[in-house]
This record gives sequence, C-alpha cells and structure tokens, in this order.
Amino acid sequence: MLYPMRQSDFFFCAVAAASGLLLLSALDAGLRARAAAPVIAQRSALVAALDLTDLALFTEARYTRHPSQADLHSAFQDHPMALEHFPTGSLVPAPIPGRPLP
Amino acid sequence: MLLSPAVLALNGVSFTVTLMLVLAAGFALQVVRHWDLTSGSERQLELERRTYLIATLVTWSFAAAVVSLLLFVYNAEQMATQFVGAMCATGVLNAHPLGWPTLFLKILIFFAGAAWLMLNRLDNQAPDYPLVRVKYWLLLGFLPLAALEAGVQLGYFLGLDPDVITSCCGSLFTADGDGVAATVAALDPGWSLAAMYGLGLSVLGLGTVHGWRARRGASGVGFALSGALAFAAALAAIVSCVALYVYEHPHHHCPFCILKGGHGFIGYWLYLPLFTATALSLGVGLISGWGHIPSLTAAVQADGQRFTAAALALFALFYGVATYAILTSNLTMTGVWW
Amino acid sequence: MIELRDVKKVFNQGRGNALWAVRGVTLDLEPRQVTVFTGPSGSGKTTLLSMIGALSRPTSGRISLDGTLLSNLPERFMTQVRRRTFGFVFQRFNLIRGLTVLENVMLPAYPLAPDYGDLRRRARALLAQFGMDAKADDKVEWLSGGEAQRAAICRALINAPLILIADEPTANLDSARSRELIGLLGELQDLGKTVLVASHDPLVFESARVSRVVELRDGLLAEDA
Amino acid sequence: MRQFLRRQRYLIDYSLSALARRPGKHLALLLVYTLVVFLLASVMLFTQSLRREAALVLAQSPEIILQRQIAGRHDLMPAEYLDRIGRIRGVSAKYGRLWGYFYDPAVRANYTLMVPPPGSPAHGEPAPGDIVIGAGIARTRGLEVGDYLSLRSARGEPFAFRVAALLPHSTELVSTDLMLLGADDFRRFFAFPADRFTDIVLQVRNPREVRKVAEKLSLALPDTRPILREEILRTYDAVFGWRQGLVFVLMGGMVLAFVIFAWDRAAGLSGEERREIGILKSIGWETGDVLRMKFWEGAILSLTAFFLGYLLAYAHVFYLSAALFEPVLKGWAVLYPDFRPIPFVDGIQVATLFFFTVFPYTVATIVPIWRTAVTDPDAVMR
Repeated sequence: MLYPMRQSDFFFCAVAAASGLLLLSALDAGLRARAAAPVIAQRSALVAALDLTDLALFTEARYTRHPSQADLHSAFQDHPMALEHFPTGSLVPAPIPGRPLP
Repeated sequence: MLLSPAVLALNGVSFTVTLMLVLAAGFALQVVRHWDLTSGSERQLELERRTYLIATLVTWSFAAAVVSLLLFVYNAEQMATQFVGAMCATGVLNAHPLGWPTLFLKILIFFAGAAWLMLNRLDNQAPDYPLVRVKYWLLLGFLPLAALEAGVQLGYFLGLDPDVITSCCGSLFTADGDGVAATVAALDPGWSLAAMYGLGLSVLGLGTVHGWRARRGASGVGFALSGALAFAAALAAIVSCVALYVYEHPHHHCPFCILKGGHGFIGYWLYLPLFTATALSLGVGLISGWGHIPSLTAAVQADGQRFTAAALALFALFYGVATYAILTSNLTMTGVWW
Repeated sequence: MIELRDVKKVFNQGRGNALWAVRGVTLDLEPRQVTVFTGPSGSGKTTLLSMIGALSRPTSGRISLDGTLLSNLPERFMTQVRRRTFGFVFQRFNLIRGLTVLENVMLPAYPLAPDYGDLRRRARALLAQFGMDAKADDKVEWLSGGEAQRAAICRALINAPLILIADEPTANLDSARSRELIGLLGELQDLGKTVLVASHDPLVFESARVSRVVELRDGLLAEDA
Repeated sequence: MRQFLRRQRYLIDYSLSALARRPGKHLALLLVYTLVVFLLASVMLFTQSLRREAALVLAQSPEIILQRQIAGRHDLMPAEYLDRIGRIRGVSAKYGRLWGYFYDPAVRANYTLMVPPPGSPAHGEPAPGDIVIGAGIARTRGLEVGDYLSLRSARGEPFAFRVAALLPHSTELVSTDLMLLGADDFRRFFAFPADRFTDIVLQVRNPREVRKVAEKLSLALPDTRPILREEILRTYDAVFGWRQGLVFVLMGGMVLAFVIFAWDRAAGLSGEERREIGILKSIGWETGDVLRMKFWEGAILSLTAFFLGYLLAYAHVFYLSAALFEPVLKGWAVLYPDFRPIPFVDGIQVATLFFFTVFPYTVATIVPIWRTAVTDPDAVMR
C-alpha cells in the first residue's frame, strides 16, 4: 500500500545523509593526508637537514619557541617570583615536583 | 597524565556512573524496605515508578561502561608513544600495577551489568515482581564494584609516570618473563588451542542441551559455568596462539594489536561475539534458577531459550572467526610445536 | 463481566488534605450493555470510571475483569490490560494538537507496533465508518466539537477494545450533537462492545439506548448512601 | 525483534512530530548543543593534527643534543667538549651547533638565527653576507630574494645581509622564523666567542644505543644535559595532549552550563506537554514507552548536534585553517606560520568528543525525563 513518507523516513534519510557526509569527511581526511605527504616529506627533510627540534608555532620566547630545548623553569630564571606573562607559555605544562625535567 | 582529554573522559564517566548507581542504589534501598505489592497506597505507586528510574539509570550506566571499556583500550593504545619502551596498549597497562586490574574490573562490570539487566528484564515480565528484592540487593552489590573501578582507574592514571621504562608486548608476552601475562603466553599453544576448542565444544554442547531442556525448567548453571570457562580458555588461546596466527609472527603475543586496522579489525570479530556470548550465557545461568516461581515459569523458558540461542550463535561465530584466522594465516606452527 | 468489591479510593493519603473520593462501591457490570454512571460533580463517578478503566488503582477493594484481578496489578501490567481492553473518550476530547486526525487515531497502537500499512488502513476504515474520512489529513485543532468527538471515538476504537469508557462525552456538545453521540454509543453496543459512560446530562441517562443507570452520591452508590 | 524495531520506528515518528511542534524550544537547545560540539571538536581536531604532524616531522630531529648548564641555566658549549667526548661506540657523527635568538625591534618579532650544520644537503652554509630566511620573516619584513636586511649587531653596528634564498613556503610550520647564515657572520654578529658552540649534536645510528650513549655522556661531562629525540617526541605528544586537556577543562564550564540548560529544558515542561504525556499514557502508552520516546527525542537532538558540530568543526579546522583559534594560538608571536593543518582523525578522538558532549546531556536529562514519564495516566480525567 502506498502512503506518504513517515517522519521516521525523514529521520533515516537525514541520518544516512549525515553519515555519508561523515564518511566523506573521513575520505577527505585520508585523501588530504595522502596529498600532504610531499609537504610532510619536505618539512621532514628540512628538519633533518638543519637539525631542527621544534615547531615554529609560538615564537615569543625561547621556552615557547623551543619547548624541547628549554628547561621549563626558563620562565622563572629572570626572577624567582616572575609571573609567566607570555600567553602561550601558560599552555606549556608546569614541571611536576620531584620529577626530572624532560 | 590526568589532563589528556580521553583520560578526563574516562575518569569523568567512571565517576558519573558511580554517582548514577549511588542514586539508583538509594532508590533501590527504599524499594526493598517498603515494597508491598498488595497495598494500593500512593507510596507503593511511587515505589513502582521508581523502578523505572532505577532500570534506566542502570541501563545507561551499563551502556557507558561498555563504551568506556573500548575507550580505555584505545586510549592505552594511543598513550603508548608517551612511554619509553611501550609500543602498544600492553606496555601502557604494565606501566603501573593498577593498569591490568582496571581493565579486569571494567570487564567484570560489563558481565555483572549484562547479567543484572537480563534479570531485571525477567522480573519485569511477572505482574507480581517476585525478584524485586533479589535484584535490588544484587544492585547494591554492583555499586561497590563500580566505585572500586572508578577509584582504581583514577589511581592508575594518577600513578602513570611517563618516565618509567615499561615492557611492551614484545618483551612482556614472551615466554621467559614472569607474571600472569607471561605465564599465559608461555602456555603450550597446542594445549591452549585444545582447551579452547574442547571447552568450546562443551559450551556449545551444554548450550544445545540447555536450549532443549529449558522448556522443562532445567538449571542453566552448567551452561553459564562452561561459558565462563570457555571465555577464559578463549582469552588464553588468543594470547598464546591465535594472535600469533593473526600477526604471522611466532613471538607477538599481544591481545590488543589485533584490534588495529592493519589486521583487518579481526579483533572486533573475535572479542565482540566472545564477550556478548559469555555475558548471555552468564545471564542464562542467573535467570534459569527462577523457573519454580509460577509467575516466572513461562518467561524463564522463553528468555532462557532466546538467550541461549543467541549465545550459541555468537560462540559459534567466535570459534568460526578464530578458526578462519588460523587457517588463512601464512604462519605454520604445526611442524614447530606439535 | 466486571466485578467491583468494596472499592475505595483516597487521594493524598496520610496527609491533612486526604480526600475519600470513592468510599466502598460493590457492583457487577454486565457485558455488551450501555451503563451510565450519574450523580453530581464530586460524587466520584470519574474516579470510579478511571479505576474500572485501569487508569488508576483503588486504595483498597478489588476489581476484576472476567475473573482476572485488575486492582493489584502494577502500572506496567495495568497498561497492558488497558490498551487491549479499554478505549477512552474524554470530556475535553484530549486529542493531541499539531498532529493530523489520522495520526491521533493511530496513536494508541504505537506501543503495540503493528504493521504500518495495516494500521493506516484500519484507522482510515474507522474514520470512514464515522464519516470522518475527508478530515483524515487535517490537523485536529481545525475540527469542530462534534468532529473532534468522533475522532476521539475512532481513536478509542483503534485497538479494538471490548469496553469503551466515556467521561462526560456530551459536556462540550450541543443537544443535536449529543443525541447523535448517544446514537453512536448505541451502535457500538450493537457491535458487541460494553459501553460505560459517566454523565450528569439528562439527555444521556434518560436516553432509550441506555440499559442501566448507576447513581453515585458522595463516593457511594445512591442506594447505599 | 521485528516488533521491537517497528515499535522504535513508531516512537521516532512521534518524537519527531513532538520536536517539530515546538520548534523554538528545541532549536535553541540544538543551537547551543551544536556550538558546544563544534568548539570542542575544533580544539580536538586541531591539536590532534598538530600532534601527529609534530610526531611525523620531528622524527627526523637529531638523536642526541648535548646542552651545557651552569647554575641551572643554559650556557655556551666549549669546543673542547667535542674532544672530551672522545670516541663513543655507536656515535657516527658529532659536531657543534650555532644558533640563537634575535629580537628585531622594527617588527617586534623574535627570529631564530642558525648556522646550517656541516654537510647540510639542501642549504649549504650561506656565503659571507648572505642569508636564507623563512617565509614568515620575508612576509613580515616584505623581503624578496636579492633584498637587503639590516640588523643591529651585538656591538651596536648595523649589519646588512643579502637575502640569497627563501625557505620553501610549505615548510613554514618548522621554519617560519628561521634565518640561516654563515658561521663567521653568526659569530661576528653576536660577538660569539670563537671557541664556543650553542650545543652539540650527536648522531647515533642504532636507536637501541641512544640511551647507553646518553648515559656515558652524562658520566663523562657532568655539567651537561643530553636531550634525546624520543624525549622531544614525547614532550610534543604530552604538550599537545596537555593543551587539549586544558582547553577541555576550561570548556568544562561551558559543558556544565550546557548541561544545566539541557536539564532545565527537560525539566521545565509546559502544561501543554504535560497534558500530552498524560493523554499518551491514558490511551495505552506504558511508562517505558514514554521513556523511550523521550530518549529518542534526546537521541535525535544529540545526533543532529553531533553531526552538525563535528562536520562544521572539520570544515573550520581543515578548510579555514582554524581561523577562529588563530588569535588565541598566536599569542604575542608576530611570526605566525601560515599552514594548513593536515587532517589526522581517529576513532578515539570521536569517542572522547562523544563522552564530553552526548554523555553529559544524556545523564542530565534522565531524571527530568523520568519525572515526565511517570505522569499519572488518569491526570487527563481530573
């Protein structure tokens, strides 16, 4: 028997469409990651050629520019009571007492 | 460690689940104390309505616990990069003595929750709710388990120290180590396979017999017991033998790496049927004992048969997949081991 | 056959404002008849009807339906009995606004989950039987009082109940519509349904189609009071 | 089973019509819900992308870097330490590095000045007076190949460098603030002592020997600190995990506010809605049916918000380069690398997101939904 679409049919269509989009986003992620392989290779090559150690995301201070090279007390070297004042510095984890620095 | 989002989520979920169960248990306690089905009073009506809330809370707690079990394993897999020497989830679980207990508690909660929900479903089919006290006392027993799991997990994540050198599956599950995991790995693959298939046959056989006799109110305890044994034997066989066939590597004993895409996600095909089938068989054992209550007899028979059939199908699927993994593997161990 | 034995109902039990709505009713109701409960407002007829219809439980006393005890069933099982045995027509129609007439009629069958095509056909057939097929796809808030009442009757009948319960069904209808409604209830009796009506409308309880009138007063049968 | 599925479908039918009948109330909830998912998902996708990128790219970092420390501060590395290290088994090469920071007051930016290591294949040591600069510097100072860049040296005299080449735009993520120059230029510009280096790099072929080598180094040169590649990788893994967690905690307040909002929405039923539930129950819906119907309502809202929020976040991060976060991430840095995050998405991220959004919503609505569902069925008759 023919009857108009039920609300649940709309729901299933919407879920199917959204899942399709989600799948598409996963596909897109895979394709773009593959397409980005040469870029990653270039970056890796530069890192290898210049012995780089860090990402150039936060260039304001040495412990934010090179977190792996700076010890995490750098922020307090100038004065033991110095307040951290670089915005990104606040995102670097604080050293945990009793644990050796990385 | 605590500030990684997945860890935050895991701890958040465990504590929320505990809280929900505390709420449920509080209501359950009132129900147990004041339940009187013959009374038409408003309080009795209120208590009956509470049972819906309790069941909902437990159902959602159970659902959350299942997802958190998966997330826990994924998370361990992902954190492997943060530990020296850990190359997969096994290493991360080894990094602290509470790692494995957390996992085992999560599995225990899964089984306990599934069995309780099956009992609840059974009880809801009889107009006189004959098991109301039994099931709520059991619920009170379930609560400490959840609380313990939340505490142990928190202790595990607080205690995780990324600088500790951990042993990964490569070294842990080799035969010359010590501890439970190594003992399991050192099991003779021939024997463990034999145990898996032997107990598999017994659970399939007992299940078939139980499915046949459930109509006459037979006890399902034997089936449940054989299900539990088959579960243990299957896990042991996965670690000591089946995983090796999947990895096609004679010394890689990890039970988690088979969940990865590189192995066709075969781990899901093994674990999902195995866990569900075991939970069902345990539930069958729990509910089969109530057939003597007149209002439950029919429900025990119907549910018992249905769950037994489902458990049998899933056990069969598990053994099928395991056999498939062994037969299609390029690894040949027959000449080497037996 | 519905049997009531010393049925009592108290609201707000144990509190200062406790109210005895029904104070001990013993009554046998014959099947396939139109029975009208009458009495002034506050006499307990609606409360009694809601207990018979398994919408609520008596505080004490027993109600049984064809020998099965209803009164001490938990709500879950009362609902199961109710949705297969009773159909309700309410004073204010109680149709759900925003849904079409057809959807409203189908609503009681949702939890029973019949085949969708079957259910639609059944609902349309019922609407046709009551001359409502043209309105099937209209929203219920566009209906007139009489149309709404018929839609409510269709809804009450969708699960093919044996017993139809109507609470003050003529309260919102004019006399012509009321007479029409009584006719409809009579037709249902001819179809083999038991019809229970609560009403203090003389049009209803003086009608020739009514087989029995039960008068209530202060929560008791008038003959006992 | 078939009946079970059919019943769920009927319940979905009803839930959808119930949602559609009160569009204002539910759209507001959906909007807030989507926003919560969108923000959390954006943070998650973005940091996850950086985390994977760091892991992939920095896998090429030097195996061991040796820093000297005096009184807990970094210090320059005496050249003689290279000899004092002597021959260690497994070390295939060792050399001193020259690098440091320069603050350019003209644009208020920090540059990283660096001398390419010996035998660097791509960019050999620039000729005297020449520099190779990262794209960020070129953009900020408006420089092109052949232009001159004038900087004041440590002794106060101006130095004019000729831009010999630009580092490729695609490598900005690691090179945006780099300025490569010759060793002699570097030492003259900073007045850097001739017998010192910034630090020492040791190459170790066999990864299993790295820890052994590091141990020997810290015994032989107690005032130094070895930094291993695996530590760099772990640091980045932890830093991004930590950042993600921190943002999630900060957004926890937002999630909580949302949860309260959801609770309120679920609890604050209008009289009309209450009457509807009463009608449903009186015509034969069981409490469990109403509960399930209400949970379908929640599930529909959650699914919609989750899909919408996630997909929007995906587009935001990977097609708009996380434009909304840029101001936050940039901080005070003038030189911000221009790069497009590469999508690395995995199941655990999505599962975590789910637990941070859908789970709290569900838990918050259980009790209000239950309260609704236990409405007296005879309420409509009173």
